[in-house]
Amino acid sequence: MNELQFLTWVRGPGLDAAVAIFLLGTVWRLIEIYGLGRKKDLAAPRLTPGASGWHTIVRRSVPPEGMFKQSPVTYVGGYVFHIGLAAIVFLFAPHIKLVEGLVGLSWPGLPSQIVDLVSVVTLAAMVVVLVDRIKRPVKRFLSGFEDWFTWAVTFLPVLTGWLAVQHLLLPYTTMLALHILSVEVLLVTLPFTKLFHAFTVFGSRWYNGTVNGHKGVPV
Amino acid sequence: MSATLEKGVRVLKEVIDAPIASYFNSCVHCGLCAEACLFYTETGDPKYTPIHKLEPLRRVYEQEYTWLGRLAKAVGLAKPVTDAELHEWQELVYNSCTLCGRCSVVCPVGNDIVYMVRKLREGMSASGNAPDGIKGAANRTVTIGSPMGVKLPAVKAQMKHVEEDYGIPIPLDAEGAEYMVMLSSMEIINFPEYLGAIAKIMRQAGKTWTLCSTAFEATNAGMQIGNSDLARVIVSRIVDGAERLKVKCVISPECGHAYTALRWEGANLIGRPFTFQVKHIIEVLGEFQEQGLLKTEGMETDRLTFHDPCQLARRGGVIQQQRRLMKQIAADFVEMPDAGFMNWCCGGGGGASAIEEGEELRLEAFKKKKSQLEAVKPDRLVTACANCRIVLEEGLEHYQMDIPVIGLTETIAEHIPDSVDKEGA
Amino acid sequence: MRANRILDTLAGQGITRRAFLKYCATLASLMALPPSAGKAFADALAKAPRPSVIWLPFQECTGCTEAITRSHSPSIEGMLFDMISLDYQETLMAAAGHQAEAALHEAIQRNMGKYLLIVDGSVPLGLDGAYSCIAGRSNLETLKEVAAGAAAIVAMGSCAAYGGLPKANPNPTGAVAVSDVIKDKPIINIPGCPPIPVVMTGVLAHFLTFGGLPELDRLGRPKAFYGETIHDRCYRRPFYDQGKFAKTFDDEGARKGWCLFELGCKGPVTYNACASVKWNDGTSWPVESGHGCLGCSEPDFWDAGGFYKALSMPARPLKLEPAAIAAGVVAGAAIAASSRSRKSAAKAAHETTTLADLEK
Amino acid sequence: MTLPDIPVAAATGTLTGNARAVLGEVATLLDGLLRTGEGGLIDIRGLPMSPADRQWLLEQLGKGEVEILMDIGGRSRIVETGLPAVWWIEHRNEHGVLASEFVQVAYVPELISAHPDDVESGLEALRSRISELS
Repeated sequence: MNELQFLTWVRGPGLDAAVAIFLLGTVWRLIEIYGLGRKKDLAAPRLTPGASGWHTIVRRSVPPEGMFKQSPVTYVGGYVFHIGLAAIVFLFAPHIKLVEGLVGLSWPGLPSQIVDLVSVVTLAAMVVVLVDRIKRPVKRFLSGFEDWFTWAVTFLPVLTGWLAVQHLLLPYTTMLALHILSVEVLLVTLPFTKLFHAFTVFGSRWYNGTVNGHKGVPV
Repeated sequence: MSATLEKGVRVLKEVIDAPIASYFNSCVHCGLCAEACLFYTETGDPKYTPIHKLEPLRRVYEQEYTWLGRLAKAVGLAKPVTDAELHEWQELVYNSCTLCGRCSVVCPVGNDIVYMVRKLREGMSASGNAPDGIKGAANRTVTIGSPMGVKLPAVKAQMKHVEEDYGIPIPLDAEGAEYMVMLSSMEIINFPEYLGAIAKIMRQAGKTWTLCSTAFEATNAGMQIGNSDLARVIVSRIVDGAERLKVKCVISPECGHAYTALRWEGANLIGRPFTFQVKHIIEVLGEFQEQGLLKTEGMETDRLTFHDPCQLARRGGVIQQQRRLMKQIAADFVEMPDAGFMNWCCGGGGGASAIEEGEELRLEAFKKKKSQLEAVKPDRLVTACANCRIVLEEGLEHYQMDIPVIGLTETIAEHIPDSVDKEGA
Repeated sequence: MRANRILDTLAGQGITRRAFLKYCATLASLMALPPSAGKAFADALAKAPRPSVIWLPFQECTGCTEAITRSHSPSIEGMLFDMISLDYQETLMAAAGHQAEAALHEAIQRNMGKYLLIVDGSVPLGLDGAYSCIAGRSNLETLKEVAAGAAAIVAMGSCAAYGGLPKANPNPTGAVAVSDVIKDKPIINIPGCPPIPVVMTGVLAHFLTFGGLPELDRLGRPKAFYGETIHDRCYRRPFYDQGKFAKTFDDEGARKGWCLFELGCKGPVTYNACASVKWNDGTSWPVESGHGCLGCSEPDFWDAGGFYKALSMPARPLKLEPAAIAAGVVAGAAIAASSRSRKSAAKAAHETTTLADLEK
Repeated sequence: MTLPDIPVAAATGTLTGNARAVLGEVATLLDGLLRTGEGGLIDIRGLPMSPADRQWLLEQLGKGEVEILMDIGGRSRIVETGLPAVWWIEHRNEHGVLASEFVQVAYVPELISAHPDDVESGLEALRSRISELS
């Protein structure tokens, strides 16, 4: 298989299979998780402005009072790499083109130099959070294979994408194919690892906000 | 698998629901919950990371309620939960967790960790892995009626003393009263001034109220140990009493978990909504204050600060009332760092104070409170939870800090004028 | 045509030393060699003898031959024919039939082991090679025979280099590249559909000057011409970097000459020199004329997901997704139902905890 | 209709900074020429420059006193820039299309000077002409 055939495979059958597994896994896991259901809360609710699941979905993106200084690396690193990932995934023109090719939706992107800069910053932030995971006793204590694995699976698409655009290390065609392949690995992995928090984070925040909002506590 | 373990796991299977499934799938091991937990911040031991305390629950969830987990279990790749493990986890689930809920409000993915600890305790208690201290308290509450073994005659004796001291009659079993006042046995034994304070406050506000002979004890060791069956037995007495006396509102005493047990868990335990309201005494005082029914004279002049009981503030949503009340009677009221919603636990909530073997750890964790107090150097410390009060006193004594701890309700009552005529009760 | 010094041959056609120097400087520039290499070319070529070249056409369209001959003298590519002794080329030679066959065999005999073999067209292997025969012999037989005496082989065009259009899915003739048949000779691939004529000249100049093959990439292509992508050298690259793309072939972006990436340009994955050398005597090239690169110098470019699909788009429509979602719903519903029944069973089996149960 | 008539053309683009780098290279080569007598050649088309870059470079170098035109397989033009010993060389093919373009740093571009071999054959031709005349 030559580079172009490899690229054509990852853009064709490989992408099809990866997206299929991703969708299958996501639908299955969402039903598996939320199908468990929960009991209705019979206690009389206390209504307080700002205390609801929806509020918590938004509010929990901001560090609670006093927490930022407890672990600034976790917060700053986390913000930078999540926002960076979102910007790269959704605002890089070729990625928008991919979404358009898949579902027909399109929107304006960012100039590639900016995406380039964001990629470098994102990679740096991911390295920082990895080092923090190694060095900070709590994180190291909590970490298992899955934590290291999912870090790598998230890091590689950004790295290969950046290398491909910069024409570094390998010919562009090969690097682009590796980039798409690494994204496919990410897609296949996502529903079955802690990366699934990309979906469940909304459910979790909503439940937390709703349970506590019932008590009138804006968490 | 032993019979008790089997029972414990079965109970966990009963209580695992969609929120728990969502929470476990959301955790990214960021470790921020540890930074919110005083047992970690004061010891630096990563095993006290809140999410780690739920390890057995997580595995039961995965092995029972996910395809991949069931597959792993079927081929022998999953590590089953064992009795020895649950026993080992006792320290993490009870001794080092006060259900303070700080972890639940900092988790960036929104995991309600304390909700899960509460559920894990169901399985722990059903499998016989609850600490002896709380078991004893639960035993006494169910068999005698209160965790400290207080019976009705003791209450009646207390009532008599108060009636004599304050010259105000204490109603018992007064049908149709607006408020039914609950007590905690700490208040009956250690802080009798609470009952007198209630009498003065109610007289001034012109409200009808009563004690209940079949339900005077508000604390619920069944909830602390994490067993809904026992908690239901205890809460049912209060429901029966309130419904028998046809009261409009049941007032939870200055006790954090009693409030949670009655206000938020009660209806769910008995499986139907209450026919009466439940309010914490601080909420009631807050309403009286707003309605102009709480008139005080004079101010405390020494420096006072307020310790928010977790179950009242962060877990109960009563945060501003106590501050307004403090300002009415204290000229020099100062706030500790993190006070209010993010206040640090005294270290003895959620039943932890009943665990003898947890005392050393509890005192270690108290350093957090110590540093909070050192930041504002108060003359006296006010709170609204009898359990906090005991734990604070123990801690302060251990660290040789001379700061008296007082209850907010009786402190306010001290400022209510004694004249009966003006109030027209 | 006897082999003699190239410069003498050129002089005979009125080409002076200065014209030759100018030609060599331009050639070195096109090959992205240091400017000083122009002089090295000139010095070496002036002394080098003209090599014998045999050109075999197989399963092809003659487009490659057209591309080279149409750019004939007086352009520099035309000098190719002055630098070599082209002893066999079916399309160009006057001889036909048995006479032509005789010329071929004579050339082979006379220059055994020294001649350069140029092949255009793929080699069909289906039906024992019967899909393409010349003089009653299959291309496969001819190739094996002629290659045996060659010093080196130049696979001219994408068909000879990779199998070409004939190899397009489903490849009815069993077409393969020259390199799939011949394993024991040095092979230079000059892919393109057609290839850029000057690449041929450059390779020949290199062969004559330095006596060997130029540096080749992984696909056997001279790095001098195939070292960078179309995208790297494209004058529209700044628009790509700014995120300015033509969305259709007649929109404002297309008129302003914005990047054609979204219209399916394969420039980023295509290694060729079009952007710097251009076509038709440097007149223009596909992207300059408003059409994206097809990627014709890459293997299997016709099966690479469509000419008008952006590289970042799926190469073919996704097919498995509806079934995957349905399977996900079924799997999810099955496990959820199973979980709920397990939970109900646990509830049904609930024994009310008594104080005694708190003990083990 | 000719190519410029087609209303599709890329904007001439903006300055990329590459032309600036050429100026630095020219300075280095000039310095070398003064110290060792050896100049050098810069291949303009080998650099990724926009039309605006090229124009800018031409303006910076300026125009000198010498302009040499050669008709050798298409027109070639060798122009001295405003900087002595810096030459702009354009080679066109017989259609007049630009084939290659260089900046040369030399006292005299070598393409102009005659080759000894050619001088020799010229001398031979002259001698035989003289002998024919006598």
